Amino acid sequence: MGASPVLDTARFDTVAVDAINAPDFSLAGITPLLCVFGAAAVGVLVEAFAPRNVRHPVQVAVALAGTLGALVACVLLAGTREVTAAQALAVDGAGLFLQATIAGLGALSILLFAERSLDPARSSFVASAAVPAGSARDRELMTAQRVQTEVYPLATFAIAGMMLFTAANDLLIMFVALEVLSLPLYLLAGMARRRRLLSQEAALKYFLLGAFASAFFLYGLALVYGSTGSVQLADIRAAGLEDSTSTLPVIGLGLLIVGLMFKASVAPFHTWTPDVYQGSPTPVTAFMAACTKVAAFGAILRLLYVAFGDSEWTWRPLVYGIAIVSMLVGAVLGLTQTDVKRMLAYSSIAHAGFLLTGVLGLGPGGTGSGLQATMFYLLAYGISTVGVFAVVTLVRDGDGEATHLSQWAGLARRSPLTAAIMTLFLLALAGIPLTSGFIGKFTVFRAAIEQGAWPLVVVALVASAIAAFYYLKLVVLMYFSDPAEDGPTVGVPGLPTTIVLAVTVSATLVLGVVPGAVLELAERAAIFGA
Amino acid sequence: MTLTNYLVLAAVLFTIGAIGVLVRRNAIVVFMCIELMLNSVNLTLVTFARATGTIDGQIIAFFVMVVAAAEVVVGLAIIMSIYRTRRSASVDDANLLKY
Amino acid sequence: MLSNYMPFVGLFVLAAAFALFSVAAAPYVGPRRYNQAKLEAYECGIEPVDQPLTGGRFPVKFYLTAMLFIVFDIEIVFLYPWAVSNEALGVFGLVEMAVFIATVFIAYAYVWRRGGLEWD
Amino acid sequence: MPETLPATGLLSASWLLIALPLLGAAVLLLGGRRTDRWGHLLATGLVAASFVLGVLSVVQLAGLAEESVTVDLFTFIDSGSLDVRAGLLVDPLSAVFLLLITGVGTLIHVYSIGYMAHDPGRRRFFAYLNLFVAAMLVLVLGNSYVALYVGWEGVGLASYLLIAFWYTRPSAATAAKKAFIMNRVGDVGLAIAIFVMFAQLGTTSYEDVFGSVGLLAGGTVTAIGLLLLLGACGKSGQFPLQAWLPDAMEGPTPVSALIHAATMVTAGVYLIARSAPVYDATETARTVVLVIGAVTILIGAVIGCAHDDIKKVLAYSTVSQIGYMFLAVGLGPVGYAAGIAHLVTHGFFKAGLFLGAGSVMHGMGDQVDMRRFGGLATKMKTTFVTFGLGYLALIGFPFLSGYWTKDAIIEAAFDKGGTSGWLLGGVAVLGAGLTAFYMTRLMFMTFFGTPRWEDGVHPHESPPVMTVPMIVLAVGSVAGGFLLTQTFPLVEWLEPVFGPEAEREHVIAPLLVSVLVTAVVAVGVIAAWLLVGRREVPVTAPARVSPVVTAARRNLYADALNESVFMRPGMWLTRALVWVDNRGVDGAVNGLAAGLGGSSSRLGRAQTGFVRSYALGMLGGAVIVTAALLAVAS
Repeated sequence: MGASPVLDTARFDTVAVDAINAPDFSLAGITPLLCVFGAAAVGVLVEAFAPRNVRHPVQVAVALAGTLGALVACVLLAGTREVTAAQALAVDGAGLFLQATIAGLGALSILLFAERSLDPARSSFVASAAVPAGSARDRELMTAQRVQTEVYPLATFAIAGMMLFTAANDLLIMFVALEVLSLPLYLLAGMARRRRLLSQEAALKYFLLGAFASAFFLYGLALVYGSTGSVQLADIRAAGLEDSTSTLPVIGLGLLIVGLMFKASVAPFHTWTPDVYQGSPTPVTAFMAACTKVAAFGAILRLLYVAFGDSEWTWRPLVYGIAIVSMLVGAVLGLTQTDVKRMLAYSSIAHAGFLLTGVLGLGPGGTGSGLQATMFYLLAYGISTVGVFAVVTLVRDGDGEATHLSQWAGLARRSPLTAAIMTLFLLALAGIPLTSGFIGKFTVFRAAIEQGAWPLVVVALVASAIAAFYYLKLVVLMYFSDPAEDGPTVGVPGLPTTIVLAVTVSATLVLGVVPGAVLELAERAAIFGA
Repeated sequence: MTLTNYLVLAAVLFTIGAIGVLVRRNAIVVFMCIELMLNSVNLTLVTFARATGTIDGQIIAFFVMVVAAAEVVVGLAIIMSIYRTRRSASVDDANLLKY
Repeated sequence: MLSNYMPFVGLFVLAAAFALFSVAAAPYVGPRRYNQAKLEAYECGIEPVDQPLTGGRFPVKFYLTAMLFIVFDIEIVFLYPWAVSNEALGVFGLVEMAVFIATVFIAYAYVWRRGGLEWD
Repeated sequence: MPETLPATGLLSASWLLIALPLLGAAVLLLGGRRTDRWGHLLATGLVAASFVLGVLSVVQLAGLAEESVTVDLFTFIDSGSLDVRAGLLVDPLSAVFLLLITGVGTLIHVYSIGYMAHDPGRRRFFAYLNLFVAAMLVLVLGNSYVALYVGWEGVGLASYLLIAFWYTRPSAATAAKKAFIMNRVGDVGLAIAIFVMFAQLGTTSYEDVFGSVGLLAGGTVTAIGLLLLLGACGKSGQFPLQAWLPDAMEGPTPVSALIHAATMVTAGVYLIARSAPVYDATETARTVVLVIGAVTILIGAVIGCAHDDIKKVLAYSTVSQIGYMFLAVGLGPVGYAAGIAHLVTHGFFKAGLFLGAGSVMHGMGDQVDMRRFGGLATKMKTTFVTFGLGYLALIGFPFLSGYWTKDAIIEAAFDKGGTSGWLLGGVAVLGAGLTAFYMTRLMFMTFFGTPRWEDGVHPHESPPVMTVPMIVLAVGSVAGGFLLTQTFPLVEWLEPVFGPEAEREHVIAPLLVSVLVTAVVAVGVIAAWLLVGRREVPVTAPARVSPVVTAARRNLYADALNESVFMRPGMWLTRALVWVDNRGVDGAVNGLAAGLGGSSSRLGRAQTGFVRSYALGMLGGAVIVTAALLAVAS
């Protein structure tokens, strides 16, 4: 577009009339999305009409049915490649793989939400978020066994938004999905039963910064729309960046990247991450850390490779730099953390950098193994992350979860099994061989090297080494320190958490020892577009 | 009549909004600044819709309004709950989580 | 052409002059006998208090109602474009809108059942 | 390498061999105190099951046409150009180790039931033993150097844990650290060798490496050979990395028997024998193996003469005997089978000797000083007889195990021909004489003469659960050599791995060698009788002795050497760096850690907790991102 667009009323009117047509619609292709959105809507109705005493089991069942149904639907759809809903949604290998990942990890998170035997008050969520923290009513509710069931529809909506995010073939849908996934998360972040001040603060920070980032994304959308005349990724690609002498689409791309990187907690847009991860209820932290990351990277990959795939030399150097900053910030800042959840937040920032390494492993025209490597990494990282936060929910003292590192000293002596499981996840996050993390790192690094990005991989290796230090510090603390006298106890998990731990432990090991099948699956699924 | 003026106005509004987020302390005002940013984008969108002769921009503006409304609901709920606990809506007072 | 409207201008000027005169003259011509009741904002009806009952804050109900209004009001925005291009969209559009309204209705049902529409 | 077949039948379940002991370790470690009562029985049962399965597998293997099968366990990574598979290789060589490890392992588990009966850490002990067996099986059954390395580190870990089993004793903790660090030196060599292979050949599986070893430059092969040798020396306690092994005797005696005598320390021999095609291609590396073997024979034997601690004498004997095995495998095709045969018989008699020593200690209140023994022959008859048979087997008493296997090595050394042949043969014969001397000395000081027991010690025979394994091992010590060299020659069994037995010219007639060795052994025995057996043994070691004895008592100054070569410069370097640090230069000692920690806290200050400063950061980031994109695009 030129610098001074001129109004042309006649053209505007004719185009406007022609543009309105009933879109093609493939219901089959969006079954996974319908499953989850349907479950969310049913969840709202259950909240409205079901009696209080049956709500909890019903809500859990509905949410699980929705997410697992979506998982099954994704599996059944494997191999489908189409673009539907007026070019707004892409049903393709990469999208389905990531949707299945989100649905699966979402189901695990729902199970963590549903855990009722760890907290004496039978839930990690506040009974009534509207009651001011610290008031008499709040203290009364603290011990009452009333449970919050609205978290399930909220989480289901978030999962649906995340799945839509990875399938969006249109910037508008991407924006709507971004909000659909974010808004419930803002609320969930503030719903902790204990330490409510921290939880509310986390929600406030997440909300304000998230809305701020959405505004950037939206402005980027507007600029790209203004310069290309469309928000559909295919049209944007066709318009291209190089043809245009205008700076408009470039600025637009930059702002879109800012919005997405914020969700993926990539430095320098990571500042919210430690605070929010620490303050949120731990099951919600697990959910955000695992699922949001997958969704955000799904969108990043789609934006960069589908919409701007022809002009990758514009954004490649930038992503290169951001990846380095993110890895180093995550690794170095994690060193001095004293809170387990905060430490894991920095770990998440470092992992975002590693994932960007994989994003750069995708060559011109979608060649190279970057896409499948990134998808595998997301799966492996998501599973370990849900697992590691599940362990965090187990270690408790009288005040709820004991997240200060010093409280973890000598944990192996109190509960060898818990310490062993935690160690496994930490090793996986550190990328030690025979865990899923190693294969993940290995594949993304290899993909990057194949594209000639070996300096990036060198930095990544240094960052891994630094980050390994704080993971191992916790391992050493658990095994070789004397437990404190008034240290925390390790709760006996109920069925839901037990299932989560069993699934995540076995998946971490299986993906580390026999990753062949999943790597192959990722390789076959590594396709964008129809 | 050129549409550049509208775009410049929108950009100025966006910047004012962004600066407002940085300098204001009251959470409600910060949030209103964010809404200002969203609305400046709406202005940009309809301007571009005019400029490119497509209606997408106008439709997107509708979507943005809906999303903004939903965001208002969620945001005010969060700010309300924290205000009732702390008796303060200052974002600088919410500073327990750091380093 | 414009002269046809001159009487209106004259009326405005007269009205404004009368209003200004009344306000300006009243303090000088009227008797001044104040009592407590005369200083109240309203001379009859409910006795106002210094602060709102809840200590400087509005009841949350105002806020809730305002929000519900915004959300449901905004949904209407989508009905207009559909109504305009109903013919072009045909049955597909109708079904789509029915689904949309059903979805909004779910939210409505939730608000209703959870007491969001009751003032007390 | 011979053709390998995919596994069929029982052999395809070879992974069970490893999985069973691993399961035991997992159950015992994770099960916690719940398994205290029956854990040791489970552990023993699982190793025994593994042994039975091993025997059946080997029987099946013997029946196959191609005596080498691979079991594809799983494809670790198979994407694009990279194809990493993990699998097991069951061939005659690994079969020998399989039987040795599980067989001796089972016996030692049984013995430990008695030995550790009253130890509060019994469960932990058995868990570690099971872990060790599993790791050792990975080491010998893996079909690639990477698998070997995994097992290699696994046994290292198990060994470390077991040496430090009584970690409350400072000496045990120190010994464990010493073992760990000296092993690391060797492991680094092995790891680099594997990297070199992978970098040069793109593979680490035995089959592919050996198939393409001819394509490598001579220097590269030599480098690989020497690096592998460094790894082997570390694990097997060979010169110059021998010092950790005697200290490792701080661990419980069954550990010394299983790990530090029969199995783990022979992993170095396995590594070199397995890498035969590499060494076949590099004469230089092979010569270094020979030299190290010969030097270690003498060092071990000389130091063994001077120690009074029964377990240390046996430990140095082990060092020396492994020197024989290195010598044998260093000789090339003529020696491989002989080396492995000696390894197996040594596994029997040395394990038996250690168990006997454990039995003596058990009866003497954990005393290890031989000057405090004496006259035990009548008090502990079973121990005496089994220990005596092991002793005779070790010194090479005619027609017992050592006679057959050690003589074969000495013969092969002479047959190398030339000056080097005479030199190596001479060293080997001298070593045999020294062995006879120190072992006879040990026998006299322990079982004969007048009792020199400490007050309150009442020697008694150990329970059957301990003596039965000793008897079994004694039988093996007596008959093993004959069986492996005459009845079922190991040379023929190993032919698929090492090729047919090499034709060789005998420099000296085998019979003559036999007579010569026996004569030298006799001299050693008589010397020991003259110097020790017929005199009264003083309770405290005489202080005024020749410099040779002093040197031997000080382990030929190996520790001093370590101290001056590694520790002193290390400390000097540290001090220098501290000085540099103190001078204010960005410290190099704690520089990295402190630097990272410091920058971490400094950067962490940016995380102020204020929403508005976060927003500022994001806005700044957005500006930079956009500016960067514009800079690139224009």
